[in-house]
Amino acid sequence: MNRTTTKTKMVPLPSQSIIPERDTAKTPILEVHRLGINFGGLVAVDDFNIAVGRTEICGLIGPNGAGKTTIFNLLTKVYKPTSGAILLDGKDTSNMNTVQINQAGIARTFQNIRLFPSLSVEDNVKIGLHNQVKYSMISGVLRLPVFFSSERRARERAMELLDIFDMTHLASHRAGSLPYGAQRRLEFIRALATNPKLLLLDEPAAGMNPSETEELMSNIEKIRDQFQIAIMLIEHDMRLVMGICEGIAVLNYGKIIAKGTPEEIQSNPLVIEAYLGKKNGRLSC
Amino acid sequence: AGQTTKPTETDGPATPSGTDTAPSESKQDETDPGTSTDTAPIKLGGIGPLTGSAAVYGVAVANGAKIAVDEINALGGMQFELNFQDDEHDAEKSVNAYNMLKDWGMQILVGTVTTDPCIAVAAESFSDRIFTLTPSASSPAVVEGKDNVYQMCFSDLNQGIASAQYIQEKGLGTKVAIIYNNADAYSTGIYNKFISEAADKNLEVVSSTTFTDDTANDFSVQLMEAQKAGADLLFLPIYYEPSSLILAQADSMDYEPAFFGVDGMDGILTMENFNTELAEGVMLLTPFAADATDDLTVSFVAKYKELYNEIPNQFAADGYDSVYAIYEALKDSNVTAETPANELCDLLIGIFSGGDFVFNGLTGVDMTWSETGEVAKAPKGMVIENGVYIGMD
Amino acid sequence: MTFLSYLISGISLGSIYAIIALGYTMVYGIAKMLNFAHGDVIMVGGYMSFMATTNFGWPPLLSVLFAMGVCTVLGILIEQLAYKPLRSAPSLAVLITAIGVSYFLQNAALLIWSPNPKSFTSVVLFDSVRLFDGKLIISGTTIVTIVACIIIIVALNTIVNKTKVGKAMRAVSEDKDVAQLMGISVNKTISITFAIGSALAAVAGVLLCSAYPILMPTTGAMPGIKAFTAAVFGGIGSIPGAFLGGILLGVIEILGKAYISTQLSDAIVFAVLIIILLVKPTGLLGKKVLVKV
Amino acid sequence: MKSLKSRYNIDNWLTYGLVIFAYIVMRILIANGKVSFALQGQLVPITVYIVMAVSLNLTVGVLGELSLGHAGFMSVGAFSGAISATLLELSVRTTLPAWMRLALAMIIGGIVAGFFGFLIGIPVLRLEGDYLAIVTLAFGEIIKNVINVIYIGYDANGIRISTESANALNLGENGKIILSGPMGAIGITKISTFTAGFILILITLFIVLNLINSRAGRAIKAVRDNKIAAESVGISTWKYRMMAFVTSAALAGAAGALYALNYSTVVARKFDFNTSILVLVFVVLGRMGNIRGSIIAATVLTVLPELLRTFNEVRMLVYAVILILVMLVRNNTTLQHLYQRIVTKLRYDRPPAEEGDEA
Amino acid sequence: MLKVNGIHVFYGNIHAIKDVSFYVNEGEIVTLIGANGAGKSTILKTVSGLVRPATGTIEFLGNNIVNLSPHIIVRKRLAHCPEGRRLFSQMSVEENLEMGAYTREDADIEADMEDVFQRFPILKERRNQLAASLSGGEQQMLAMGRAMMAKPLLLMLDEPSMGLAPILVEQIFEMIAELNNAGTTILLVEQNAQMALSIANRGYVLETGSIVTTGNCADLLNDKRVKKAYLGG
Ligand SMILES: Nc1ncnc2c1ncn2[C@@H]1O[C@H](COP(=O)(O)OP(=O)(O)OP(=O)(O)O)[C@@H](O)[C@H]1O
Ligand SMILES: Nc1ncnc2c1ncn2[C@@H]1O[C@H](COP(=O)(O)OP(=O)(O)OP(=O)(O)O)[C@@H](O)[C@H]1O
Ligand SMILES: [Mg+2]
Ligand SMILES: [Mg+2]
Repeated sequence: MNRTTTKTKMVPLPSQSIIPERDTAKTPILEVHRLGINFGGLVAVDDFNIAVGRTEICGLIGPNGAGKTTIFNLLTKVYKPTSGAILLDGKDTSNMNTVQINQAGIARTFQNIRLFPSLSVEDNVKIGLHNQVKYSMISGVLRLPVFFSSERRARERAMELLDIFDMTHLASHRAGSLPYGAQRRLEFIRALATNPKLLLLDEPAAGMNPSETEELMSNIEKIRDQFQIAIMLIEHDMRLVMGICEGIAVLNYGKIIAKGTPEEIQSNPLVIEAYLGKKNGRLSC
Repeated sequence: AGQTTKPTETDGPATPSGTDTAPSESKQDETDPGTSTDTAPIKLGGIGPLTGSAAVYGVAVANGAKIAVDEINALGGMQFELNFQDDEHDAEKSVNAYNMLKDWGMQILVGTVTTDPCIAVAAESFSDRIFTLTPSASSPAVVEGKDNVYQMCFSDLNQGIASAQYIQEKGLGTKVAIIYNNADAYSTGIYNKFISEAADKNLEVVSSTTFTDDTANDFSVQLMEAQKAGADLLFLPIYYEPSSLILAQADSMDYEPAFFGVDGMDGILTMENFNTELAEGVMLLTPFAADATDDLTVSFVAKYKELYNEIPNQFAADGYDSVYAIYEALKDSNVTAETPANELCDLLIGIFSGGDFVFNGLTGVDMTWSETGEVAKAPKGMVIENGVYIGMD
Repeated sequence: MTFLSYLISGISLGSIYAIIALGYTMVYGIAKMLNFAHGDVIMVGGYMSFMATTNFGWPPLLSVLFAMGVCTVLGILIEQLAYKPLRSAPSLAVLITAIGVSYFLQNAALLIWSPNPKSFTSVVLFDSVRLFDGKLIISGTTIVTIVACIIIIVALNTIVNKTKVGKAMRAVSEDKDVAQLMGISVNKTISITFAIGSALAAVAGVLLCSAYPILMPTTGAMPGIKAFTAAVFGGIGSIPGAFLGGILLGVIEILGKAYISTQLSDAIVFAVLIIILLVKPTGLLGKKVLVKV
Repeated sequence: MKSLKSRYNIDNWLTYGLVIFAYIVMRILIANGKVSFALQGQLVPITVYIVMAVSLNLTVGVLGELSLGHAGFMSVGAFSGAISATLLELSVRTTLPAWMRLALAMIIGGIVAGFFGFLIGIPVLRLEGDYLAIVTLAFGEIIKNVINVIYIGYDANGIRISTESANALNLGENGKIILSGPMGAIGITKISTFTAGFILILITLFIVLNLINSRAGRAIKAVRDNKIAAESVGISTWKYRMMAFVTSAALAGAAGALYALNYSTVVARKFDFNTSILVLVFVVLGRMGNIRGSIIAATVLTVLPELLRTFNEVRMLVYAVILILVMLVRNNTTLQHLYQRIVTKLRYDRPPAEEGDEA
Repeated sequence: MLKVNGIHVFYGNIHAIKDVSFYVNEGEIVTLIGANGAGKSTILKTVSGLVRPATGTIEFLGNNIVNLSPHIIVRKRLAHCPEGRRLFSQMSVEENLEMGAYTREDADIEADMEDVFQRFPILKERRNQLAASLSGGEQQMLAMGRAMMAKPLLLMLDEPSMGLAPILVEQIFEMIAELNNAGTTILLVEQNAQMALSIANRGYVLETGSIVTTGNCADLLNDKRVKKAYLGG
């Protein structure tokens, strides 16, 4: 397997875990090595290295336009990287497409919400379960017993998942008619339904008020514990980031400018200068 | 019998009261409601495209037939009622129209105008035993295997053969190029026959090119091919609309072969605003010419112009003749509006193929019909000179 | 030389497709609707010019202006009556209404002008250009058509990119709601679009009939579809693309006929179209719509 | 709240019920001689158009891609069905009963059209939106153009094919021309029946409704709603787009075979762009994605032009006006607003004392 | 300046706004707060004419603007910066800003654009890029800039701080206050209720389509219910 598709010269893979001591025993779920992409002349991401532990919650923050969403797009193969390697569970992903990446264990949400707006909330989740509850098209059309048992299982599972966010009562609503905040939560559930090993959340708290955000925080932690998955999130709400992330990487102009624990990040002058601003710096959360 | 909702008929007076029962063509009310029998008209159905891209043919047939019916009715004696329905040049719609006419009580069918709808309808009228005379559907497949279906126009076979013969006998050209419509049964039919006949006659065909209704705009390639092949005669077994374009384009290319057309070419001179100089010297085989000087044609053309403000083409004449042929055939019998369609059918078959039924009309003299349903009439060779047809013999 | 004359034929035919496609693209790019009635507005334009020259005896140029005037009014009328009420309906609903309008125009023309074809007198007054001792002939109509196309391209590009109304058009084509929030009258903008599109249809109609001088109620239907194909082929919404698409369509059609088969010319054209779209999935000059993930 | 599941079910049974009911009523009326020839003659085409509309709805409504070449698949099915039915009649020694020939012809028509659906799906599904639409249109035109130059005949030596002319087939004694270029398939024995059409509708409904309400159907709808999101949850957009496309094509093919065998002749010209558009009109009028709507719209719009025969030459003009008006009324927002206004007036124009009363 | 009286709004048969009345005086900053789905965005859409109320009146500067088209309402200098950015994604940054000034005829447009670029330097860097290629936060800045370009009398902002980096959130609120000082009346919808209430004069609290509390900001900030529901523990 070709582990290094970097165009630059080969460099030994350093231990990039944000909290190295946590995961020394096992390989990290995600290792990203010298990732980079250009759009025309614009270097959106450059020399990006990170490793995420198996049940780690880590944060990716940085000023607007720093390249955070672009990194998610690279991880999920929406964009092809100009350079660098992405290892999922120790395996090279360079030949995978978006669909295969999901099947291999990465699920995501989108900064600009992308639901299936004309379908019901329940169906949105069931679509997330597509590769979890399988039966063939023929059994579906012929309504073989496997259809009924699988559909029942899918429904039960969908309801369980919706229950995490207290959304079961919305199951039959059209996803597109949900208010903004509920749409975010639904997207989260849908991603979770694909049974990922690594969940990428792009601004999950956008459009939520502080108390809703708090609820979300506890849910994220609950999900991590319950599903034993790693979560990487992008967020501008510092209360959330500092509250639940175990490790944080700060990006500016496509480059990592700082990595560390919430405490370290909050007091990092570079970060305060570029991102947090004086008021938010050191603001206890 | 309960009343069903069915489409009500259109032309002319409503159906005689009392006959409007459950539809079945053999079911004729025995009780005469009291109207005098000699005024109850025989119901002629007509089918053809009145809308859509082929409307020009259907409308002409309908108009011609209407004139004939009015004339006949004015004579007193036998009366006709014509109900002409649109089929949009589509087999499905044609069969629908046919069924609707059956509900109306049609006894004889004048139709349908175009070939493939006619094949579909003829199959129906064959099994229903309704006599069918098509004014203008010229493919042999229309009459094939159906004893009740007759044609008023030349069959494509005839035209193909006659054209080849005519060209060869008169020495009109040595190298022939052909442009035909390969999406059109009429055109392809004539072409195929012409080709095989030309081979027999040692007529050299140097180029055959085609077009379809969708590409009937630009003929430069076809004309250049013909020109390159050195063709001195261009055979155009097609209708007059594309022909007019071909003439114009050939003119702009300075290509001046002899042009030879078939009956579909008729109408070119009467196209509004057409520059007849382009058609100077064009030869065609056609049974009808609007500027012929015989009384029948003169009066028909005058009447047509008065009513429709246009000069009739061959299709109008075919429609007119079809109605008259039926009239002539029935004139001496004592059929009435009560005669069932199947009886009329047998009677008319007997007359048409009986051997001594001869019909003179706008589209030919001394026409007779074979048992297969094909008409026998002499094609007239015409040439256009100074914007009018001149007989070639 | 033969090839060259075929090529010129192709360009002649293509220029006609192109000029129709320009009007198509105009409406299509802005109102985001497939105006299947466009071909029939072309037909009306043809009849108007025909009536003006043949029946009223007006000079050709005046007849063109007359046709443009009538078609503009017709276009606005159609838009107001048939499309405007459907502003918030799904775009396919408008497409169906456009088909209804197309049926309507064709059948109305059938009743007004009868199904009999009319022979059109070209409005182009100057003669064809003959090169190489008349071996190559470029017709006056072709020259006029191409010149007209170029003028239209420049004019449309200026309108769409440089003027305020053009900006409004682009805004409306992207997001009607937000365009309104910017103070743009969506109805007025779309009406203007249709007015321009219909005026172009009139020009196209006159040139179509000048090049292929026959006029029937169905005259616009097939060229309309071909032009639509050309517009997509060139890249949806791209004005130069529509021109290029039209020209290429014509050239492929003629060369296909000349070198492969006259019987299968349409099949060839469409097969080439499919192949080119496979290589360039957004048409010749179409930009891929950027979607931010 | 009633679960969506049961709502789907009720909805589906309503659709089946409607079709079965209509069939039974027609049968009874026919048995009592109360149906005009005109309507009787339209029964088979109506069933054909219903199947066409329902199958196109799968592409347009459920998959969300505009297809302008659905008649092309109908054409493929019509000609392969007609040819195989005629060949079966001519060649099989022990004559098959008509219904069996019809069934086989429809199956063959379906399979061949489905295969073409797959072939054309390969380029089509790489494209999007109007570019996709134009390729379907192109496909329909290609089929039309190609069938016009194919000649097929059958004689003692078997099947003969030519692309030149019927003569070039060189058929021997008793040879029969089956497909004759622009003349189309000729000499078809009419074997289509209303009952066959009814059964085909039921099968179509069974396939389409069950497909829509299953895992695959959900995936198809997901692809329609948001391709990027669908891929992000591990759904192969290619696979499900193809599935919908091929199913839709195959059903259109079966309908085409039924159609062809209802007339003694069928020509390629019939299955042109206009027919594709006609079927699209059914789908849009019946509302995209709404199967029952497609059925009703197909029926009404097939019968309508016949009912309008009273209007004579202005018939198609009236048809156009009705079509436009129906579209306008169906999508009229003012009417919807008016309705809401009345409802609130009734509820809130009473004395001001009203508090959160509804549950 | 703006007076909304007894409006009801329906989406199909969902009754989203139930008998809502409120007003905004000239020179004020008024904020609407409420949970997801309370109907805040719907109210703004109703005022700007994108959604029509079933009943009720809306007066702007003394004229009834109910049932007027949005573009007419905007020309009365009432601007709405909608939820979810809604940029013209296939136009460049600069063109988007120009669209914001569509109704204006004056000569200051250039200067105002410079002003926007000054506030959001990143936009200046991206001025020729398509809006679709911008990052979420950049889009948010552009949306805000576009609304400012209209120079309205009343500016309605729907969650202007969403997706912005903390440093910019501060800046946005400062800007809002500045705009207000310069004479623009503001109707603000924000999830960041703390911030919103800290710069606003008055606030309305919305719950499932109805107004449940109102008052000046200091009072609301201290209201227990508001604290619990919207400000977080
Ligand atoms: N397809 C593209 N083409 C050109 N530029 C792009 C494209 N996608 C992103 N960019 C640019 O890359 C930069 C990084 O964008 P990205 O969306 O990753 O930012 P982000 O860190 O997620 O910011 P935010 O917090 O505002 O969402 C931005 O400046 C953006 O303009
Ligand atoms: N287009 C729509 N169709 C149907 N229902 C809708 C639509 N838009 C909004 N709704 C419903 O109207 C109600 C109010 O929604 P609105 O978007 O105004 O809430 P909001 O207060 O802005 O919420 P958020 O804080 O999430 O933005 C919600 O119940 C929502 O489901
Ligand atoms: Mg982002
Ligand atoms: Mg909102």
